[in-house]
This record gives sequence, C-alpha cells and structure tokens, in this order.
Amino acid sequence: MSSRRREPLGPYVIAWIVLLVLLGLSIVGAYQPLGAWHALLSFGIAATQTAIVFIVFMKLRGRPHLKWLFAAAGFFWLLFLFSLSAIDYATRNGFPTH
Amino acid sequence: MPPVEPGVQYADLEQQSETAQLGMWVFIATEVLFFGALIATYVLYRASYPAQFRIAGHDSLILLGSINQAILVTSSLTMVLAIRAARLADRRALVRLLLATAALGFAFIGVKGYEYARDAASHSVPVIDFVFKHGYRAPAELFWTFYFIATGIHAVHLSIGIVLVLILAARAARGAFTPLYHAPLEVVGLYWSFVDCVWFFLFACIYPLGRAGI
Amino acid sequence: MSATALELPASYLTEENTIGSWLLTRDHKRIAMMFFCSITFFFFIGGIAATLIRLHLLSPAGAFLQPETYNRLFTMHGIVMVWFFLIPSIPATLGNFLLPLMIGARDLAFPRLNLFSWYLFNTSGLLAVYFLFVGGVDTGWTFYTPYSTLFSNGHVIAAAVAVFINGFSTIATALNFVVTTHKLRAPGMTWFRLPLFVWAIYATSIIMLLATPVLAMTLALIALERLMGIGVFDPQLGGDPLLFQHMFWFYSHPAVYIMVLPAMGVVSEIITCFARRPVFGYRGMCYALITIAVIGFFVWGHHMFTSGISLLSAVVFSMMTFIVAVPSAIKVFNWTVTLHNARIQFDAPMLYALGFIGLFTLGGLTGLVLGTLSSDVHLQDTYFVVAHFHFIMVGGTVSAYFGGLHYWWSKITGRHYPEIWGRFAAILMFVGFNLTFLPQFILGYLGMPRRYYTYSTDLQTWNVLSSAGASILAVAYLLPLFYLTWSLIWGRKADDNPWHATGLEWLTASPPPAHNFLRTPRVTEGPYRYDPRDGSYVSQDGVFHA
Amino acid sequence: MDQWVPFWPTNAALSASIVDTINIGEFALIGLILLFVTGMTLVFCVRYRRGSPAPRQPLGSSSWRLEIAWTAATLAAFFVLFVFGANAYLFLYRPPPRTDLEVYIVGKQWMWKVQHPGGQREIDALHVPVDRTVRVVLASEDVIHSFFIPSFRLKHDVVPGQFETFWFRPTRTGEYKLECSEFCGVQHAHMIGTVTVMSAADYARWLSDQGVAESLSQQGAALFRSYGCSGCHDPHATVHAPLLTGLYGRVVQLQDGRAVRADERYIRDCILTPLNQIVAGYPPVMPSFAGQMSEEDLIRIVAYIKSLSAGSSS
Repeated sequence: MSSRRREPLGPYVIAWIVLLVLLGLSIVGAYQPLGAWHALLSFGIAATQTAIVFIVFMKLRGRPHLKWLFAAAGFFWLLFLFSLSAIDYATRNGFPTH
Repeated sequence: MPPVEPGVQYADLEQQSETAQLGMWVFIATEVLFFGALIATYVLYRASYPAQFRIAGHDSLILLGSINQAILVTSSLTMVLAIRAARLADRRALVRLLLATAALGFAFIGVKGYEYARDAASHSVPVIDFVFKHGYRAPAELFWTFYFIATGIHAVHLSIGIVLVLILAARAARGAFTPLYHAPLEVVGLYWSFVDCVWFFLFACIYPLGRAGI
Repeated sequence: MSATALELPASYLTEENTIGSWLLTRDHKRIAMMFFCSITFFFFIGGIAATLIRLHLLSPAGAFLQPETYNRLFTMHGIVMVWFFLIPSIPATLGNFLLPLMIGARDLAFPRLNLFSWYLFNTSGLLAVYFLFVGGVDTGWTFYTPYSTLFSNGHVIAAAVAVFINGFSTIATALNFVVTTHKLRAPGMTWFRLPLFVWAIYATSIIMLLATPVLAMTLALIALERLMGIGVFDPQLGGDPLLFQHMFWFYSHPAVYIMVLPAMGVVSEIITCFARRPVFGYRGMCYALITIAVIGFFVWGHHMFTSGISLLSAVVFSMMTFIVAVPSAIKVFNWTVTLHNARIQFDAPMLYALGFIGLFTLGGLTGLVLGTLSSDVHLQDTYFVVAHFHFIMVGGTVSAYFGGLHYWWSKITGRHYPEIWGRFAAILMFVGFNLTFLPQFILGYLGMPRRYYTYSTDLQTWNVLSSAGASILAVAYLLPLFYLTWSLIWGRKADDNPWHATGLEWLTASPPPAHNFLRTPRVTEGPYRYDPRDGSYVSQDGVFHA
Repeated sequence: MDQWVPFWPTNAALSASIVDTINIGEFALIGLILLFVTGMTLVFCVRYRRGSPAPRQPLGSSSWRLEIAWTAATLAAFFVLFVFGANAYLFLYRPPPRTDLEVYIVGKQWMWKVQHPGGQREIDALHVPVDRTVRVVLASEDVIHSFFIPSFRLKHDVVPGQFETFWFRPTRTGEYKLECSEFCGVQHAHMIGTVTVMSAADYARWLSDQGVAESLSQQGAALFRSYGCSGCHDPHATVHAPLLTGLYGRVVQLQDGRAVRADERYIRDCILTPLNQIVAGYPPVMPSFAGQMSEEDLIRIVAYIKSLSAGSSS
C-alpha cells in the first residue's frame, strides 16, 4: 500500500466501459431467439461482470492475498448448494403440482 | 490531523488495514451464500416452471432495470476513483467522488421506486394486488414474489451502503483519511462493489426472461 | 511462575469494575464471560423444558401436560438448546476467551464487532424469551412447511426473527475468529504449531460463516410467507415444501459440526495435557477437522431419505454421509492411541474428556446406522434419531464444554474448582446421560415416533428408565453451577499454569491482564510437547519445565 | 407386543426381514468398534495411569502409516454398509416387481383415510391380505405426514401437493401399529391406527362385509362426467384432446421433448397443472382443476383413468 506508487486510472475506466458493453450485450441477447441458451447467456454475462468487478474494482490481485480464498469459498459452497439440490430436482419423478 | 494509532492488537496500520479488508472479504463470502440461497430457490423453481417464468418475466421492466445497472456500474467506478483520490491525497476529489457515489445510489433507489410503482400499477404485487393476466398461473406469482423479495433485500443493502458512504464523505471532508490511513474507504468500497455484483445476477434472473417470444 | 507475572497489572476481572466498563468492554475475555452468563441462562431454560418433557412421559397417556403445551415445550427445548446454548456454547465462551490467548494476540481483530455480537445475541435471546412467554411456538425447531407457515398457531414469526438475529451474532463471532486466526498469530506461530483447539474453532467458524446465511434467508422467507401469505414453499401456490427442507438442512446439518468440532478441540487439549503425551497424528487431526468442515456440507440430504426426494440423490447423500464419518473415526482412534505409552492423571477435565470419547463414539456409530439408507427408512423420526443426536450434542458437546470449563477455570477466574466435586459431577453426568438416552435407542427401534405426547403402554418401562436418567442428569448439571460459583470466592488461588500445560494461554497470569501479554510471546515449538516418562514439558515459547 | 418388556419389534413383512438383516449386521459391527475403542481406552487408562510402573516407549515420530491403515479400513467397512443399505433402499422404495393390490391413503390432520379399489373405506385402519404385494398411493390434504408401520420397518413421508407411492408385502397375520412419524400438529400423537393383516379368505370376507355399491373407479367415472372431463376426453368429443384409454403405464411424448411414463403422479399433474406437460401434438387448452378437487376425488378420478388401461393391476 505504498502511497508513492503511481495510481493508474486507465484500468478502472476500461472496466467500466466493458461492464456497460456487457450490459448492452445482455439486453440485445435477450431479444434473440436462443431458446434454452438464454439462461446461459444472461448468467454467463453476470458472472463475467462479477469477475471484472472483483478483479479490477475490488483489487482481488493485491494484498491481502488471502482474499482469493474467501472470494472463492462463497461461490464454492454455493456451487454445492446448487448442484446437490439440483440432483434431487433433476431426477425426482416430476415436480410438485399446485 | 494527529497520526492515527493502530489498535492494541495490531503491529501497525498496514496490518490493521489488511485485516479490515480481509474481514470484509469474509463477510462477502457469507453474503454470497445469503443471496445465493435466494437465487437457488429461484433457479430451481424456474427450472420447474420454465414457461410460466418466461410469461411473468416478460412483464418486468427491462429498460428501468438496465438504467439501474448502468447507474450502479458507474457508482462502483466513482467509488474506486474516490479510493484512488484518497491515495493521491486529493481531498476535494475524494469528497466529491464519495458524494457522487451516494447520489448515484439515491438515483438507483429512485428508479427502483418508480419501477415498483409501475409494477404496482400493472397489478403485479403478489398477495396485495395481483391479477392473473394472459396465461398467468400460480408459478407466475412465484416469479413476482422472488422479484420483490430479491430486489427489496438488495435495496436494503444498497441503502446501508449509501449511509456508510455519506458517513465516509463527512469524515473525508474533515480530513480523516490520508494516503497512509484510508482502510474504511477500502472496506466500504468492497461492500459497495459487491452490492453491484449482486445486482448483475438479479438482473440476469429477472429482466432478460421471455423477451424473444414466450 | 514466570518473571512476567510479577510485573503484570491488574487482571481483566479487577481492572475496572463499573457496570459500564463491562457493558461497553472490548476485551474478548470480558465478552466471553458475558456470553457465559447469557448461555447459562438459556441452558437452564432449555433444561427446564427437557425436565418437564421427561416427567410428562413417565405415563403412557402423558402425565400432566396438554398436547399444545407439550408441543410448545419440545419446540422451545429444541430452539433454545440449539441456537441459544449449543451453537454459541464453546465458541462464544471458551473460544472467545482462549483464541487470542492461544495464538499470542492481545485481542480479537474486531473487538467492537465482538461486543456487538453479544448484544445481537441478547436481542435475539430477549425476543426468544418474549415469544416463549406470550405462548411459544409449536412447530418443532425444524419449522417444516407448510405446517409452520399455514397451520401452526404459534409465534412462528417471532421465533424466526429471533433465530435470524441470532444467526448474525454467530456470523459476527465467526468472522472475528477467522480473521484473527489468519492475521494476528504471534511471531513463530505457524499453522502447524496451532493448538488443535484453534484449528477446531477455525473450522467451526468457516461452517458458521457459510451455512448461517442460508438459514437466515430461509427463515426470512418463512416469516414473509407466514406474514404476507406469499407462496415460496406453499404447494398450493406452486412452491415445494421439500425445497425448504433442503435449505434448512443445508444449514442445520453443518450446525451439528458447529456444535461438535469445538468439542473435539477441547478434548484434544485435555487429553494431551492429562496423558502427558503429544497428540497422536497431529497433522491428521488438523486435516480431519477441515475435512469434516467441508464434507459436512454435502450430507444434508440424509435428513430427507423418507421425504420423497429422488432416490439417486438419496444414494449420493448416503455415500457422502459415510465419507464424512471417516475423519471423525480417525479422530477417535487418534485420541485413543494418544493414551498409549502415556502417563494419565484422572482429574475432572480428563474424566469429562474420556466420557466424551465413549459417548461421541456411540453417537457417531449410531449415526452410521441412520446414514444407511434402508435402516433410515425404519428409524427416521423415531426416538432412535433423538437418542443419536443427543449422544453427539449432549454426550459429546456438553461433556466437552464442562470439561473445558473445568480445565480452563483456573485461567478464567484465577481460582481452583473443588476437585472432588468436579470428578463426582463428571461421573454422575456420564451415568445419568447413558441411563437417559440408551433406552431411547430401544424405543426408537420399537417404533416410537418422536414428538409424541402419548405412547402405547408396552413402551412404558423404557420411558420410565429414560426419565429416571434425566433426573440424575439434571442434578449433575446443577452441581457445577453451585460449586463453580462457590469457587469464585472460596476456591483455592491458582497459579499461572496449574496443569503444567504447553499452550501460550498458560504463559500469562491467571486471570490474564487486560491485553493478555505484556510482551508478545515468540513461538518456537509446536503444541503438546509433553514427555510421558517424567511428566516434563516444553511450552510453546521453547522453555523446558521439569 | 407379546413381550413383557419389548426389546425388538415384531417382524411382519418382507421389508422388515430385509431391514432387520442389515441392521443386525450393522449393530454387530458398531458393537465391535465400540468395544474396541472403549476396551483400548480402559486398558490404556489402567496400564498407563500416572503411578504405574509400565515402561513408556520413546515416542515414535511417524504415525501416518497407522493412520492411513485405519482410514482405509474404516472407508472400506463403511462402503460395504453403504452398498448394502442403498441396495435394500432402492428395492424398498422402487416400484414393486409385481402388484397384487392397490390401496389409496389420504393423510389429514389427524387421521388416515383409506380407500380400497373396491370402494371400501376406512379411517385409521388398514386391512390387507397376507402374502400379497400391496402398493400404496399416498396423498396429504394439509401438512406433511409420514406413514409408518414399525412392524414392517417402513415409512414414507406424505408431502402435500403430490402423490407418493410405496409398497409392502405382509408375511404374518395380526394387528400392527400404524403411526404418523412427521410432526403434524396438536394431535400428532393421535394420528395412529391399526394395520390388520388377514388371511386371503378373511380378507375377502371383510371386503364383502363392507357393503359397498360402487368400486373406486366407478365412483371416479361419475366424477369424470360431473367435472366435465368427458366433454373433451370422450372418444366422441369434438375437442382434440388425448384419449385416456390405455394411458396409464404408457410412455408419453411431451411437446417440449420430454418423454415421461404416465403414472399416478403424472395423471395428477395433468389434472392440476396441464400447461406444465402438454402432450406433443395437442393444443394447450385444458383448464387447471387446482383447488377444485379434493385429494379423495382426485384419487377416484385417477383410479378411473387407470381402469381404462387394459392389464392395469386394479
């Protein structure tokens, strides 16, 4: 955290522009006939945007290095919440009615 | 300003700052699970009732959602620029950027409020005022329930963020932050950007649905 | 004992003694003491409920309670014991007190957050006491939908909010522990020099951080559903009650590990000290703790084998359940082998720890029976399950909690507890516990469902035995309350390291001064460098003691 | 129940024999492990007590061989248990190899309502013949219940909003407890009843003594007309709706590409949420009957639709 180091402005602005472009892509993509790929596209874009914010705005690469561990831990456990309950839903005989 | 002393348990300010940032990252991990649980319920129900979710999602207001995303992304930018200003000891820019961040936060809440009003006008508020429109069945109400709970909890998070940023702006105006000591800015900045990330996923859940025909 | 002791200022207990100085303290030791008072209060609330339940079940028709009252009592017993006693028990008291001492820190990373956690806990506690007095909740601690949202006439919303707030207290404490362990270790205190108690608290905190938010969200949804009639889990509105169970157990199964991992840590400290031997397989013990913390998240579905989840997912969850049992088995074996070639003293903490091993082993093994898919079809929701989890949580966690309390009592208060009474209570607890819960295994296999306020007459013998055991257990739990309080004033004064143990917490005075250490200790040794041949030891700062 | 102090429940069904066999093996194994651990602990405690003259070996530095050995051993033992348990579970919870009889049971606070295919009804009681495979279709009208017969070592939860099915094969005549094992409210402990297993002759006599005019599927046929189902699903109807003859048990091709077997659950879903499974080639015009039919009426109509399939078991 040395104060003498140059503080570049460029990465922030570029990241901001990329985020807005991705937003546009998400909107345009929503109107394309992609069928089941819609979900993948919109969640893929959300994940990419999150990755950009984490890495550039939240400086995931600097000190303290351990933040990698915790940034990953949340998503890792979430993955298991999703996948293990999805096993049930995907292979249960039909869905609850209403 | 007198130099800031580290807490008794810390060797120096740098250790204290790193510890505070690590604390926020750990908190973010819990927040990922908090919102993740909600999004998990959404995904499992959407997988159960794809057609109904498309029909209901089509009625969400994608223009307002997109404007809001642009606002939030920009506010994240002003937030990191504020931290940069603190590092460069530019107090004027720091205060202005913090105020801009809070203003963008307010703008988000304002747009969100307008969107809620429009949703209410089209009778999409579950339980209170819900009309089963063209092809709506019960799962469509489930979609709108998720919409209001998720965006509501997100708005609460954002409001907390606005309060924190305003407090920081007041402290910054008094010159509390220096290139050596600005850990609170870093910590709140992490929080702010994370709330932004939550919105990316809520956007993906809510707005793109059912635009390309149902 | 050490030179530093003479120059130390007043202890954390005597330093400043106004009420304000306690209520606004940032000292982790004082906050630990305040947590200790809070959870003791709730332990007795929950204990009273348990006593009434067991008294009522003396008679097959039910002795004196109305069904509504009975249902509220077992719900209250569950909610209070799980969230207001067991989950904070070891971490918030012993963990809070010892973690900074053991790693050589002067306080936790975020002392104000620590205090805030105590206030959150008490806020939720007050809310809990409130809903208990205005009529209680009758859903069972599991809050299953749609009963809790559509049919119950108890104060479900108040209970959900109480547990929600309680969850944030848990998260705050856990966050503090994790960050402290990462950032505030004394020089030389590498990860593999940490005492196992620290490892256990760390692993527990990870579970707390990542499981509790899911519970918080689930309970928020339950409260909203009940309050507004929205249909997240309501089958009439397209919701799925089983999704609630998935979300609930995603937290509540790891919650069992939140309760038992710190107990494992306590027992590791006690056994090594009283066996005067290094723990067998230290690294294996560390890895086992972390493995349990991770894999413990993947087994929640074993609470749902009979609920109608897909057969494939049931098979996956069963397999995971067997896998998570392996590290627990390793720990039991390692503790047992630690006694080999040892030099064993049977002081009260050791008696509690030995009791823990036996009870935890039986609890874990009967857990395997329940994890076996076909057996669970018969045993799910019977008294077999009740007995099994009480073996883990009460036989395991509460035994270890009392063991730890006795072991560190001199450090916490500067006084010795009366040894004879300590041993007597430990033995009484073991006997009373087994008498209470062994008959329940048989009741369960005979098919007595849990949460029944009446039962058929042929089951009375076992129920009476269980109630008899419960009365012994109640006495055994009351005893320490009396003699430990007595020792605060009349107990023999303790020196810095009465057990001749190796940890850093024993290097400072008993009770420790405000910021723990005058000079930050330099760590050169791993934990548990005891020598069984003559009982000598090397403390973690490298000093040899004969 | 014939023991003074019961220790082991009676074994009255095929499932009980299966579950007991695995459990006895498992109890033996955990008994051995428990004996081993407590035995070692006691021996060490005596031998290595502080005052004892036993020699203490210098401490070995390597422990990993032993640790890996017992990790592998426990993993292997647990895997065997897992395989036996999973195998038996799949046998118990999958559809039976052959069905002799079907019974429909609705749980509600706080009773079990049983409907036999012949139209006989009973509450908190279930009569079944011995040595016949009985398939049970479960439904709940309110909260989650769990249908539990300890002497059969079997239970299955009943989640509202969907049918659950399981089966048993009684092997001993007599009366056995029937219980609800999932907490369901104030009178949860009184949601109990009796399962009576009878010889084939007694069972036939019991059925005829009930004095029922219409079978379940006949009752369903009447409902099929009164709810207006026949208006579209009748062979002579003008609306283009799928014919239901021979539907039950067949594989149905859905519009979204899925192929599902038409079981009770599928038929129920089609009645309540028709838009979620549109049959390929048909317009999505069927109205939903959610909230209009009681669970018992649903069961009757499902029984009728099943009766339209030749070779159906009922």
